[in-house]
Amino acid sequence: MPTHTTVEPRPGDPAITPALIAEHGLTAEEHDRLVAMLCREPTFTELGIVSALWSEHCSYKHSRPLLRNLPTKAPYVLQGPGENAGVISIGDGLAVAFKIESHNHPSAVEPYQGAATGVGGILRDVFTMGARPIAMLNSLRFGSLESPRVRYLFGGVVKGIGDYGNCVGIPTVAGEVAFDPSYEGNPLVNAMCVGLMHENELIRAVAQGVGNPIIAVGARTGRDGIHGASFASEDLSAQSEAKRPRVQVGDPFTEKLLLEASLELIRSGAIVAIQDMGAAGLTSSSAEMAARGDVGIRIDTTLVPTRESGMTPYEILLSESQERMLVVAKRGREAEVERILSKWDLTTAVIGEVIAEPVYRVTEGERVVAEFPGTRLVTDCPTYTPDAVESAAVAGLRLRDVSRIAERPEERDPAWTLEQLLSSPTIASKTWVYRQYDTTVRTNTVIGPGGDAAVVRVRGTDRALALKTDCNGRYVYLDPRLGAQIAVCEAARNVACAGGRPMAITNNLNFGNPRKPDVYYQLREAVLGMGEACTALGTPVTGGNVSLYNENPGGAVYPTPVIGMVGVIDSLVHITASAFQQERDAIVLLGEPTAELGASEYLARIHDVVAGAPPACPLDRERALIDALLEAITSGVVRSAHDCSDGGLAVALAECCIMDRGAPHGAHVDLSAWRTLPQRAVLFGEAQGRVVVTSDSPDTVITIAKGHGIPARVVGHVRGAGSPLHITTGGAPLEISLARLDDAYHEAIPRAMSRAVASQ
Amino acid sequence: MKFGIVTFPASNCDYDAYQAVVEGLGEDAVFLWHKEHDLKQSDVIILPGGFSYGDYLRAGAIARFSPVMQDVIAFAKRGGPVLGICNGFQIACEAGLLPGALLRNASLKFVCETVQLRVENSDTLFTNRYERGAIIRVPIAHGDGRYTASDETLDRLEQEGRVAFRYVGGPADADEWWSPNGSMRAIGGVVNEAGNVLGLMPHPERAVDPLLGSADGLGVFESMLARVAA
Amino acid sequence: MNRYRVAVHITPRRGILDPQGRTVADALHTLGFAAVRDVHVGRHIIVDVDAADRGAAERSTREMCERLLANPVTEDFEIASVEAS
Amino acid sequence: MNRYRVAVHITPRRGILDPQGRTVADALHTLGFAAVRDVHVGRHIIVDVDAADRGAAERSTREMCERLLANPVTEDFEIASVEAS
Ligand SMILES: Nc1ncnc2c1ncn2[C@@H]1O[C@H](COP(=O)(O)OP(=O)(O)O)[C@@H](O)[C@H]1O
Ligand SMILES: [Mg+2]
Repeated sequence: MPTHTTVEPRPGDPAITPALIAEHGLTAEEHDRLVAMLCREPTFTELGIVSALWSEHCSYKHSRPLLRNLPTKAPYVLQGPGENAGVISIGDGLAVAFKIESHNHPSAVEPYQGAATGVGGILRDVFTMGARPIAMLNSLRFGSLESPRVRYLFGGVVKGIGDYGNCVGIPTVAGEVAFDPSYEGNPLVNAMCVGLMHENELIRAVAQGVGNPIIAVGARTGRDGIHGASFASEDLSAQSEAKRPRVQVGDPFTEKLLLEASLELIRSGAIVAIQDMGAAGLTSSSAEMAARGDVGIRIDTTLVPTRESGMTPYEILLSESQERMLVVAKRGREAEVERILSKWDLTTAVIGEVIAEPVYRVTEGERVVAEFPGTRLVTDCPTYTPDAVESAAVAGLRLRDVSRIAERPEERDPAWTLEQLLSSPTIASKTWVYRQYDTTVRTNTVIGPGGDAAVVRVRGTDRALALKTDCNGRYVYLDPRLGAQIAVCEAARNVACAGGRPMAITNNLNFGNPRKPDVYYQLREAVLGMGEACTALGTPVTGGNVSLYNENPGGAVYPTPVIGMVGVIDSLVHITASAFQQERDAIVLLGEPTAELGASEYLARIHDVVAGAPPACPLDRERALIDALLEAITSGVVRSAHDCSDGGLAVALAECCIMDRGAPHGAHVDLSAWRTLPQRAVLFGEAQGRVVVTSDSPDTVITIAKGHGIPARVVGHVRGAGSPLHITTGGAPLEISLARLDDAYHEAIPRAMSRAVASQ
Repeated sequence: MKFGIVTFPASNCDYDAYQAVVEGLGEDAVFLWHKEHDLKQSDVIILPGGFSYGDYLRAGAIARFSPVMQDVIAFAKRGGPVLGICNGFQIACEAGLLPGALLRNASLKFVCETVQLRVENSDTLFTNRYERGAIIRVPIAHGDGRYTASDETLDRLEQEGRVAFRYVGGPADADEWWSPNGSMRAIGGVVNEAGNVLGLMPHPERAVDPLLGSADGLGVFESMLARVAA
Repeated sequence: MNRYRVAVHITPRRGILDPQGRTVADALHTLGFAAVRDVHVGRHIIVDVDAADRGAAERSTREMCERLLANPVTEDFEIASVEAS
Repeated sequence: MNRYRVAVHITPRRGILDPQGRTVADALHTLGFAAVRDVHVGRHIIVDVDAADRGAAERSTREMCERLLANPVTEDFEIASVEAS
């Protein structure tokens, strides 16, 4: 048994008082737990370490018990949750590493740097697994574009994502953006990275081998992002307080060098493990690597290269300076490591080693400033299962009968309604966004942003990856369990529309304060719903991220469990576009309209109503739909496929007409088969499980669909660019020129963004 | 024929150029490291796209002082063919291999899309496999692509047939000048006086495979092959 | 109303990483300027503005800096000069 | 050797389109600063350099501008100040 060492307080550090403990976010019970672990009071440095590692961000203390419910296994899953990124095998000895990460709070303060550093962090999570990043995605939520501050945040976030990814040279190929007042003041910025590697290059961040040196690599450590509180002490004077910047600045140039150097290091075989110094910096990276390897380590903070003089161990351990990595090298091969890093002009320093003694020990020169027994620092952190109670107000909203909401007079012309929906910023084209992203670098992007999923080919094979992020926060708000199921199904449907077999997901749980029972209820139900959908679709969860406390003065944001889906397209010939391709092709609808209107964009945009139950989403039917669609695609009878989501069937059809601005098509559609349903539900209801397919062999498509028990019927034909979109239903026909559709869909966001921004 | 592709710190289209040469064209390519004075007997040098030195200060400003650039400049002065793509164009301008400068896009935004280019001169080392006036589709992806030079310089470039490519495809007319970045006279690519250095903002190396939407960029590489190998 | 030319300096806030400054300093060293200790790259903005007097010109430019010209989180600004023009 | 802080202004050459200046001016108008007539955006570079005296600090910074900091094709530079630090 390890003996419990005494660690003398470091001269100049503040005394441990209840106030200081509280400022570090530790509850009284957590403090007792810490004292029990140490068999003494912690030092100031130890308190800092624990406050970081037991923070929600690092410890998942409110979500870990829930996450155990998620399906994580499949024969092709090489690495599930727990590592820097999940990894799946895609055959031919190749594997894909992928992970999503949030940077919501930093982006609320400084949108450009907050988003940029989010991209930087997720890139590092992927390349430290040994994978070369090949694609980036994102998922963004903002308040209303009517607000100049929101325009400032939106513009800054998009530029931050673009500038960072573009510089590193990774194409940003897909994503989603939605706008809703619930995100006012607390935008969501989630970034996902996908990397490719040979299976045998997979490296895990597990420290091993007594005597192996621990090396800090990359940017010098500054005082950025040290959370702690505003305590007075000699070292942490008001002056150093002022020097402590509130935001971290990203340096994509250094990141690119780190990327190349890390991959070269991993391939050299000279290292045992490598990990990003992300949240809680050196502390969490070193403690986590030690815990995974069940080894002891020793770190001397005086050996860490710093940007400023006079940094204390506390500051060095907790700094969140960007573009830094921690490497465990093989003893005796330090020179090789050093040579590779200096080739890429990166700073390196040996700052410690793996030790036989089972302790986590930090010294400042000779003086021990922190010491924890074994790996208990990581393994002993508390978990909580708070009360969960659904908000009565939300339950009431869900039960509201929205079919009784009277139509507005303008709706007598359904073209007006369609135009309103297409120009809703949540639905409108996001070209304004992704035109700022390099989508074609690395020359593998077969389908970039603009359709359903993005498609990135895998060089040297006949395969490609289909990728998409998705979540409708309004659905999750009104029914967390169902909403999360729909998020998974929508992502899978998007992937399948491109021709991809959905394989696995990563996810980002963006929720409010979990100590509020209604928020914890949302979290619990959403995790359960996500797990159920993943089980039904056979897409295990290989990792993810939890971002809680997303609140603004008006309450929590919509619960937003963003799904990042990876699918595999087995042959390049099966890559399928979303837009209409060819005049005279038959338009086939897989699945059927229903009378459902609840939780729709239609109600929100046209009636300013957020209520009703989200559309039903039977999981077996979703699975059958995907199977049917993929069978049709692999049979070679599908020319285009686009799923119905926000705005319903009319919006999906309109998008098929005009999403490809260079090659628009008209269409003639007859939906009178469903004339018994309310017309607005047929056109704008968001019934799940539907895909608009075009084909020159509609009979084959229909036969395949029926074979899977999926209703299918020919609803119209594709016309030329001179024809309008014409839809007959039971009621007033909808006819609208392509020019009007184009203007509504493509100009809405540029128009909104041409108005002034304000940073205050 | 051997293409030497320079890797500067934070070049990121070096690999794409390599693939275009090796897979698209079927020729040899080697990477040249920015710290070394070694062109490895390359017949042609490519300065690829990317963000050398983070594009800090000005795109291409720092890269031009890389050790390898001294050799590239000497190679160009001896008449060796040099192709500068995107960041490579910026570096070539900063190094004085080409006239003018590439400033921040007029929109102040990075712009990524596929544009149409008109081949303005099909007699150059880099364009001889195109028809004069041909319109090709090639991706762009840059934040600093606004070609700028004095009026005298621009007049001279036009008189000497040194404008290799122009952006066209205005909303009304496919043949109309239309610059996505605010370039003066919609210039997308220029050659030097001796005709052996081409700089262009669009990425021909990203347009060598119909699967990705266009193979129109291959002509640039084929043109070089036709002249240099001959 | 008179016309004034106000010059503003906007600089990265101290303590915040300035990768651009560092990279330029490194480049200057490589070029042989060994005596360079540090470099910071900021913006120099010239605003031509009509105002009743110098003081008003300065006050209004200061407000422009606070609301738009400078990033309040990462940058500091300073009114470098106000000249009648 | 003494330490000097040299400030350099780098401005777009007159006659060259300055979209950044124009965009900033437009944005200021939209924010209600109607009295703004014109805006120009350049770079403000601070170089901390060791030199024997002010003159030497200035000369060496001038050389840095000529070789790296300013683009001779499109930009003008000016040494704005040299201060002992
Ligand atoms: N932030 C973004 N970054 C990149 N691409 C985006 C972004 N937002 C939307 N897109 C792209 O725009 C298209 C439409 O997105 P979305 O409306 O989310 O599609 P869907 O309804 O099929 O989920 C997709 O191709 C998507 O990848
Ligand atoms: Mg879709």
